[in-house]
Amino acid sequence: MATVSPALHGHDHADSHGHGHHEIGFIKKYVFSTDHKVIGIQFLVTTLLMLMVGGALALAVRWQLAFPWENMPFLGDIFGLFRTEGGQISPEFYTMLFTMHASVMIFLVIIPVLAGAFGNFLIPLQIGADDMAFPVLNMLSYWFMWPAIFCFGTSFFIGGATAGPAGGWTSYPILSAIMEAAPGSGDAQTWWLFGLTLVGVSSMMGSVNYMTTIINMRAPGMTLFRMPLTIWSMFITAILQAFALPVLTAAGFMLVTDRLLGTVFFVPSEIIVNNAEPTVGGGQPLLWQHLFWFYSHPAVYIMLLPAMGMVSDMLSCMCRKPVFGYKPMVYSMAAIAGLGFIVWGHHMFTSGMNPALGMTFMTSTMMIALPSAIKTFNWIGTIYDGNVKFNAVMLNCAGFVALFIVGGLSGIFMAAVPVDIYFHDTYFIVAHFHYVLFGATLFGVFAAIQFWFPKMFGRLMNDKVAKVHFVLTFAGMNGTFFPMHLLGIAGMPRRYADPYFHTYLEHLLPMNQFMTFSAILMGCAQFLLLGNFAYSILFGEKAGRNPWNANGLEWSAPSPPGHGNFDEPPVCYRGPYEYSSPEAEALGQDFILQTSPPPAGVKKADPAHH
Amino acid sequence: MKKFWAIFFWFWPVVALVLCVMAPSQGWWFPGPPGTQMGERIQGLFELILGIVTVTFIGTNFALGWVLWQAASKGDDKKAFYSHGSHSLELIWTIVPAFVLLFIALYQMDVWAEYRVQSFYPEETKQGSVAEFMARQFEWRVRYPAIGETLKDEAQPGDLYMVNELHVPAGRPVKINLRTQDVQHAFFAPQLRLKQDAVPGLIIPVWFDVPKAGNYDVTCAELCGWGHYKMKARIVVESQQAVDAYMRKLQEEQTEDGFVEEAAEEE
Amino acid sequence: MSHSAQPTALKMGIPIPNSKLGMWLFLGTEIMFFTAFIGSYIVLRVGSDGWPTSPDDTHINVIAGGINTFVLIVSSYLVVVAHEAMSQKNFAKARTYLIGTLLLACLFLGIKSVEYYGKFAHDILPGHIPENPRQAIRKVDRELESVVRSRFSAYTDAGVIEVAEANDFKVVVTKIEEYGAGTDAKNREDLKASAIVDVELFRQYMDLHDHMVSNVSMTVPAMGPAYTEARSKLAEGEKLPVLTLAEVSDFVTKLKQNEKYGSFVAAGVFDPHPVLYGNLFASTYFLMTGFHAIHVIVGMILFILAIMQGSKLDEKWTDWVENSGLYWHFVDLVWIFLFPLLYII
Amino acid sequence: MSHNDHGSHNEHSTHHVNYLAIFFVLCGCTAASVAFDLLSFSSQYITIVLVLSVAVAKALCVMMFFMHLKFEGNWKYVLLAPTTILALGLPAALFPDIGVSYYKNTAPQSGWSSEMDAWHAAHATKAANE
Ligand code: HEA
Ligand code: HEA
Ligand code: CUA
Ligand SMILES: [Cu+2]
Repeated sequence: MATVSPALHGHDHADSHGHGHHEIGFIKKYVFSTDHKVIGIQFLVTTLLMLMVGGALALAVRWQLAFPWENMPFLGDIFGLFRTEGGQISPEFYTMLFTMHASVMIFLVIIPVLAGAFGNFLIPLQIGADDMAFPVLNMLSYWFMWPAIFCFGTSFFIGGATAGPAGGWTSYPILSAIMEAAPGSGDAQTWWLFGLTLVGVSSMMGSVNYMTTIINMRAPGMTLFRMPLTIWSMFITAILQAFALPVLTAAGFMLVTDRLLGTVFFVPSEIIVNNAEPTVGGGQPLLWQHLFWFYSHPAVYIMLLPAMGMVSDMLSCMCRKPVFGYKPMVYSMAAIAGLGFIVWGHHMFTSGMNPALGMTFMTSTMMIALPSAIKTFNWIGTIYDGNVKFNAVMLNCAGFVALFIVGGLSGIFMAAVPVDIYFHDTYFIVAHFHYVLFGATLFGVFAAIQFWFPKMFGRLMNDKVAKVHFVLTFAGMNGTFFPMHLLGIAGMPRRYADPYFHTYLEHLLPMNQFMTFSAILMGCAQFLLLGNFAYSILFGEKAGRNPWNANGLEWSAPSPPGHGNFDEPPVCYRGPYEYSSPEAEALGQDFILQTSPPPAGVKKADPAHH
Repeated sequence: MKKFWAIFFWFWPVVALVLCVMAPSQGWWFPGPPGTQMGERIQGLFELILGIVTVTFIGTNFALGWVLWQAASKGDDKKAFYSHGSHSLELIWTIVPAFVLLFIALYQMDVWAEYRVQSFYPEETKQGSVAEFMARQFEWRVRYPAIGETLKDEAQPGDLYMVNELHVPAGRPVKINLRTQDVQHAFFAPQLRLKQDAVPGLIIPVWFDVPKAGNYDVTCAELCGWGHYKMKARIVVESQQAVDAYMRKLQEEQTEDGFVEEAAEEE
Repeated sequence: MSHSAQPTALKMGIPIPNSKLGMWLFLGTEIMFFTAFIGSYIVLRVGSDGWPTSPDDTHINVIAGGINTFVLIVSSYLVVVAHEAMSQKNFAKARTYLIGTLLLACLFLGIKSVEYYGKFAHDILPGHIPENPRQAIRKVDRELESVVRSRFSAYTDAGVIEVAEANDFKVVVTKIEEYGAGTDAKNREDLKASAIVDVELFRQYMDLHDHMVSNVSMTVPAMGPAYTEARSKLAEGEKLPVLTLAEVSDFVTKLKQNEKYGSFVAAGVFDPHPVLYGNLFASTYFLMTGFHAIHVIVGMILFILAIMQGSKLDEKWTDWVENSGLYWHFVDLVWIFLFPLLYII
Repeated sequence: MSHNDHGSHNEHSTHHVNYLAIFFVLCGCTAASVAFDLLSFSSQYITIVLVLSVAVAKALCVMMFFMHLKFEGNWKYVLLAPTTILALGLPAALFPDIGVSYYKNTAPQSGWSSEMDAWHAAHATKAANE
């Protein structure tokens, strides 16, 4: 397959589609498009914008921790975001900040960037389908994001700087169920819950769509064990979404009705909050925690697995080597997903749960490190003795592995219940999840953006800039989050607007300031990413169909692929990772597309037989 | 230049390790030695896991740097090693961690049981709690039984009250009843290494055994509203005599201004 | 979208249409959705040390539930034969069956509304139910207060009296007389008459309220000198006798029988009826049946879309009918479990 | 929704199921549930077990025949087995925490039972007099 010049409308095969379509208007093509690639890019751009929003909120959080009660520059005075406070962060506002930071990052950045952006863009391309099974549903799943963003935004802005969602992203009742518990959170918290529900609806539509597409729309020859790990990860993620998310949605409705309609699912009786009338009730606050974590623990794997899949793909390509242990990789993802359903209680060790449950959850939590261990070692095995291309994609992938190890290992401390007695709700937790969420997932996403950028836009991103971005982000990330482990050990509780109010934490201020400076550095580094992204769309080096000499089906399509994706319906002949295989050698190259028919006289290698 | 990247991935774990080694001397470590027996064991478990994890951390990061280093040392046109993996290796690196993890999981069960399973509590705590520790936005209310009485779940007329300060005797296990009047809070005593959430509607017993007299911090570790960060209290651990004297003082203060009846009325 | 025009011999995947696969996967998510509700209901109920089961407390009607179960089963049957008719290309027949299903769905919702109405009429609503005698008395007090206030608001709105003065009923009556002086005689007499009635009602209310203030809580909204009086008595250590629920119950009955103001009271004050764990019961009941009803409505929309095709209903709609049928059966399934769980156990 | 793949459609829906018979079975089951309620057994648990088993039987009938699961391929197990496990597992896991309370639940409303009983008695006589 020689490089074919990227045609924006690669559409000389229109008649091979059921409906020769005519001129589509701009709106239908780029705004309310049902084309999975457009939707994927829409998701990507939206989530990158949301990353800025979430990051800005994080920097505000960091500001307060480094310079408590001091006027914040820029955001405070200049934009007058909270001028009422004279640019100062009030404790209520601090709560709003980290609540919205987490909500934006989790629900509007990480989940949609993985499943929404890359899932959408890659699934049909990698399995050789011309689109998703339900394109209209797909479009809706994107457009349901906006009402969600609107709800979150309303919740943030509705009451100015003193009224906002006050429950953290976990929104434990009865703080979040009874209006009086957090004066001013009234409508804001409700809007927040609506936002959550809408994100849920959006993801649910996406997940049904992904599962159907992956099950039923694979190209001929694309057996289950020839699917790239990206597809496997998306598939497993979709299953997690489909089965865990409805529980959160249900719980969310219960909390909304508790707030609005007087139901008492989470409200015990005779509770006197803030001198209000004693409640009537009989409900149980712990029920929310169970239902919430029944979703939100699987959700952390929803936020990780797709990155794991994509990193496996990219590592294999950048090392010009098959993935080390393809099937174990698949099984370990399945195991993570399966175990992921039975470990949620590890967030509740100190919550007053039944101690017997605590022991069960501890054991299952420990066990979940096993499949993660397999994956980690297999990635290192994949790099081993490869012909490694040290470009930004590769570096971000290696960064992913390195940081995932840290995040995962800190999880082990907390999985041990007695140790978690001490660490629960300290900065140790904050360190843990930023390592896995930012460190692992976002680095995976940075790599994926650069890797699939040419497929999206027909141009390459600038590798030098990307490398600088990598180094700065990596350094800033470690500088910001590694010390958090130590703060956690020192006993600094999270969600504190002013930890230094407590004498035993006073001496941690300089460390916090250092972390804030690192965070600012890291924040600035993101402009390199955005700049590189925007610049390269317009002026990047043109890429052919297969700039990385990769194997996947998507690389046999034009860059960017036209409507309907492939020039002709692809047929798959082998697994996705046959780099440097004898077959490839026979063609005089170190890769062989999944669509290339087997060269004559070479023994066929298929990872399915290993 | 390629080797730079291998070194890069070797460099930062070294920095991290150095930081950790430095940490205790810089005050970036536990706030003082563990104040309780339980805390001692919790910290022991922490150190055990820290050991295991440090080995894993060094091992994996060394391996990552090494595979990169090795790849960087080779020429561009070097052919990659064509292999789909090795089952025996994978088996090893599944089974070894499996044992390690299972060991960790089982090894700590008894600490957990002793802290939470009521039948494992020390004998001394079974006679009842010395005080009720009631969280509310944004303070801790302590309720002692009247001198010579035992603590009841409902407030009694002779009960003694104090805010943000709990006095308990040193050197023997004591139990408190953790409650909340409004939203969820968490009792966090960093020097004692203890934490337990106070859940609306539940009375959760917490026991501890502080050998050394002194003042210990209590903070709130569960988001409970805008004033979450300022729920500061302390546990004063002192001799039994001092505690008794303190109780008498409380009783005097409270009977004088007729506060007792008011307080009983309130509940 | 009919993109997958590929040689079907080589098609990967399972041999059912995408839409049906998607519907089944969606039903999987729906199962989890209702699992959360039903599971929460079960554990909350088991975890409560009481649960209202007497129809006197819950106003649950087993017969209505049974009939509704029957209605849904018939409708499920009609859907399945409608689908059969579709695949036999007998579209007119299918349409008739679908219309039958739709009508039954309406009937279901109708019976459901009657049940809901019964609950509203007795104020069996989440958050409204007193759970012990004290709360029941307090609730009567609250409701009576709002009746009284709304009577008095007529005068304040007309500018007859200031809100502050409304608390003193002697002032009220005089003020109303003065106000009436300017208008015609009829109006004045009316106002005077109603003022006397309203003031009497107010006194009745204060009678009850004194007890409330002295025995229950000091946080009840302050109203009138009697309140202050009660407070000062309390401060002196004097206590009014504790009211029992039976007394309050009789009091309410008497108020309601009064020919002068009985009708306002009856409109605003429910008979006191404490139900242990009544709020949790009402919460779960409305949550589950409510979300079930929403699903019924969605199903109806799916059917209406097919029915609206009229004579244009053709084999293009077979999948549609099959999938909405699957959905409808699921709705039926949920009810099959809700019926015993809510109505019988 | 997609309307493609009609080719495979017909052979799926022409199984000869006597829907009417299933329908009558379901009606019978419903009647049985109501009957169990009216019979009032010596123990509540008998009623619970009976009506829930009837519900399961009904559900199986609907799924097997009305939803044609009897005639579907093995994918039905792949989909429904995990769903069932999760659907049963969630309440089971909630039970030790919510269904029973390891720590003392203050539940203040339970302290009122004597006064409630008195009222109930009065209420009953009043209702009888009306
Ligand atoms: C992508 C997200 C992600 C991922 C992947 C994980 C992965 C893990 N998490 Fe984490 N977690 C979060 C996101 C994530 N977590 C978030 C967001 C929270 C906080 C929520 C909140 O409260 O706001 C949290 C909180 C959290 C808690 C609750 C703490 C508390 O609040 O008290 C616990 C406790 O057990 C925990 C454990 C684990 C474990 C054991 C893993 C394991 O899966 C990790 C497994 C990986 C490894 C172990 C590393 C690789 C393995 C090896 C190198 C092999 C050798 C290892 C050994 C022999 C030890 N996590
Ligand atoms: C994917 C998830 C994700 C990501 C990526 C991040 C990224 C960051 N997080 Fe966050 N965080 C969470 C998820 C995440 N976080 C969650 C779940 C919580 C728990 C909340 C709770 O307790 O409820 C939390 C809580 C949390 C806290 C604890 C608050 C507390 O408990 O009191 C802190 C404190 O330092 C913090 C900091 C940061 C920082 C500095 C970043 C940085 O990495 C961000 C860097 C990125 C940027 C800076 C982006 C680029 C943006 C710009 C360049 C901004 C400029 C733009 C404009 C001016 C318009 N986060
Ligand atoms: Cu109390 Cu946080
Ligand atoms: Cu978790």
